[in-house]
Amino acid sequence: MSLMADTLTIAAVSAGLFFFLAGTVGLLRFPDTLTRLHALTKADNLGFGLIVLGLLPQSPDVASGLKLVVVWLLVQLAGASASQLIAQFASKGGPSA
Amino acid sequence: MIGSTTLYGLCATGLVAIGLYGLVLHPSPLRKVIAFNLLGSGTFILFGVAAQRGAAAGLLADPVPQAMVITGIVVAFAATAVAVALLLRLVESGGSTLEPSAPDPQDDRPS
Amino acid sequence: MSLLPDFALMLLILIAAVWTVSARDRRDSVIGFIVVGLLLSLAWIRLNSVDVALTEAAVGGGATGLLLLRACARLGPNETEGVSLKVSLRILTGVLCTVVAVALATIVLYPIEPAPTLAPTAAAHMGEIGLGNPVTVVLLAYRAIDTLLEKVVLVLALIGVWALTPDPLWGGAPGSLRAQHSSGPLTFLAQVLPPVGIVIGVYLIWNGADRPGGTFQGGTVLAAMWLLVMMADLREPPEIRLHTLRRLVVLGPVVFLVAGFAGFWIANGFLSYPPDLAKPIIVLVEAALALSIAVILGMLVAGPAARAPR
Amino acid sequence: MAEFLYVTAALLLLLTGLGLARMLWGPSPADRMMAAQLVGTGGGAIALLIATASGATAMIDVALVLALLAAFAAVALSLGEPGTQQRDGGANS
Repeated sequence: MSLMADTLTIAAVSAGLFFFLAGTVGLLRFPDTLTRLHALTKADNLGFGLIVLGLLPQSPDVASGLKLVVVWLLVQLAGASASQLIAQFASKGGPSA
Repeated sequence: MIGSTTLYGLCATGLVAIGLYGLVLHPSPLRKVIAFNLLGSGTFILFGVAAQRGAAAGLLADPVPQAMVITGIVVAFAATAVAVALLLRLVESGGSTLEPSAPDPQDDRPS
Repeated sequence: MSLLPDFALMLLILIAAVWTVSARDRRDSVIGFIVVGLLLSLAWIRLNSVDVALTEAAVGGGATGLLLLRACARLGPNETEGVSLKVSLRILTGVLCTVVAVALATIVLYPIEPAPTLAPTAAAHMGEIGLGNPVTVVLLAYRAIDTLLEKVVLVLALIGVWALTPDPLWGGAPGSLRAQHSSGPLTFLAQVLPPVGIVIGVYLIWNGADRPGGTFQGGTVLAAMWLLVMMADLREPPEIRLHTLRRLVVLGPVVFLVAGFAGFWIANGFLSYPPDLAKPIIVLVEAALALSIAVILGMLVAGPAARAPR
Repeated sequence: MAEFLYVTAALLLLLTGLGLARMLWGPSPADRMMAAQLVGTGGGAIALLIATASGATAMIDVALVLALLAAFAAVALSLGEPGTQQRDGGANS
C-alpha cells in the first residue's frame, strides 16, 4: 500500500515538475505576451494540480489533505482569473467587452 | 563552514545595502519608499537569523524576535501607506518637481 | 541537506532586489518588490518562522503590492526616473553601502556565542497561559504592551492618512479603487473568492492561538478580500465620517485596553490575565483586533477622502 | 520520500528562478507580472512540498495564503495604465 502511494507520489510530482519546466521554458522562449501567458497557465493548472495530487497520499491527516485540495482549487481560480486579467491588460488597445 | 542561517544573514546584508543604495540615490520619492521597504525587509531577515540562532527550549526559533518582526512588518506597512498618501497629496497639489503634476484622474472635486 | 537551495533562494532574492532598485519604470520596480516579498516568505519558511512567513505572504505579496501599484496608477506616466546622476555620486554611495554591508556581514559571520535567546522565558509563559503558539504568547501576553502600541500606531497612521484630505472633501469617501475596465473575470473573482477568503482569514485568527497564524495575518487576509470587492466595483469605499467605520477602527485597541486595565482587578497588574481565563480573554482580544486591523488596512490602502460627502 | 520531495522543491525553485529572467527582460509590464505570477504559484508549490517533506503541516497555511492572494497583484495591475485611464469621471454625487 505504502509502496503504491509512494509510486503515485513520485510519478505525479515528477509530472507536475515537468509541467512547471514546460511553463518556464514557454515563458522564456515564446515570442509574444499572449503565448507566454498560455505557457504560464500550464504551470499553474497542470503543474500545481499534479504536485497536489502527488502530495495527497503523503498527507498525515485528513485536515491537511483537505487543505491541499483547497489550495489547489484556489490556485485554479486565481490562475484562471489572473491570466484573463493579464491578457486584458496586455491587449489594452481593445479593452474587454 | 557556512550554515544556511548564516547564508540568510548575508542575504539580509545584501538587501540592506541594495535598499540603502536606492534610498540615497533615487530622485523619485515613490522609489525611495520602495527602497526603504527593501532595507526594512533586510533588517527583518536579520531578526529572523537571530531568532533561528536563539532556538532553545524545544522551540524551533526564538519567538521574541519573530513577534518583533511581525510587529515591524505591520508598522512598516502603515508607514508606507502614510508615505504614499503624503506623496500623492504632494503631487496633486503640484508641490513636487520630481513627479509629474498631471491632474489626478480620481479627483472629482466639485468644480 | 545541501546548502544549494538556500544559496539559490538567496541569489534570487538579491537579483529581484537589484531589479527593484534599478528598474527604469516605477511600476516595474513595484513588480520586482512583489517578487521579493513572495521569495522572502519562502526564506521565512526556511528560517522556521512560519508565522512571519504568513505575514510576509499576506503583506508583501498582497497589501503592499496593491498600495504601491495603486500609487503608480495615480501618479501617471513618469519619466523623471532617468535623471542622470554624477558617476562620482554613484560610486560614493556604492562605497557607503558596501561599508554598511561589510559591517553587517561581520556581525553575521562572527556572532556572539552563545546566541542570546529569550526562548526559554517565552516557553515558560506558554505553560502559564495555555496557548500552543509561542509567537502569539509573546505578542499577546509576554510582550502585550508592544502589540498594543503597534495597534495604536496603526490607528495613528490611519488618522495621518485621513488628515491629508483636502478641506472641502472632509468626511467623504476615498477615491474609487475600481479597476480601469470592469471586466467579467474580475467580477467573478470578487464574487467567488471573498467567501473562501473570509473563512481562511477567520481560520488563521482562530488557529493563531495554538499554531502559526494570528490576528495580523488573518486581518490582512480579510482586508485583502474587502479591497478585492472594492476593486471589482461591487462596493464603493465607505465615507470616512461614518461612525460605524470609526468605531470598528478603534474597537480592537479599546477591547485590548479594557482587557489590560481589567488586569488590575482580576489579575496582578496591567495586561496580565488570570491563568484560567487567559485563553478566552486572548481569543476575544484577538478577534476584536483582527476586525480593526482588517478595517484599518483596507482604509489605509483606499487613502484619504477624494470626493465630497453626499 | 522526504529526500525526493526536498529535491523536487529545490528544482522547482530553480525553475521559478529561471522564470525571473522574464521579469528582467520584460518587455511589457504584463510579461513581468507573469513572472511574479509564476513565483507565486511556484512558491506555493514549494511550500507544500517542504511542508509534506518535513511534516510541518503549518506550512500548508503559507501556501494557502499565497494561493488566496495569487491573483491579487494581477488585479492591482489592472488598476490602471498610467495616464490613459478615465475611471471616475463625473461619478460624483
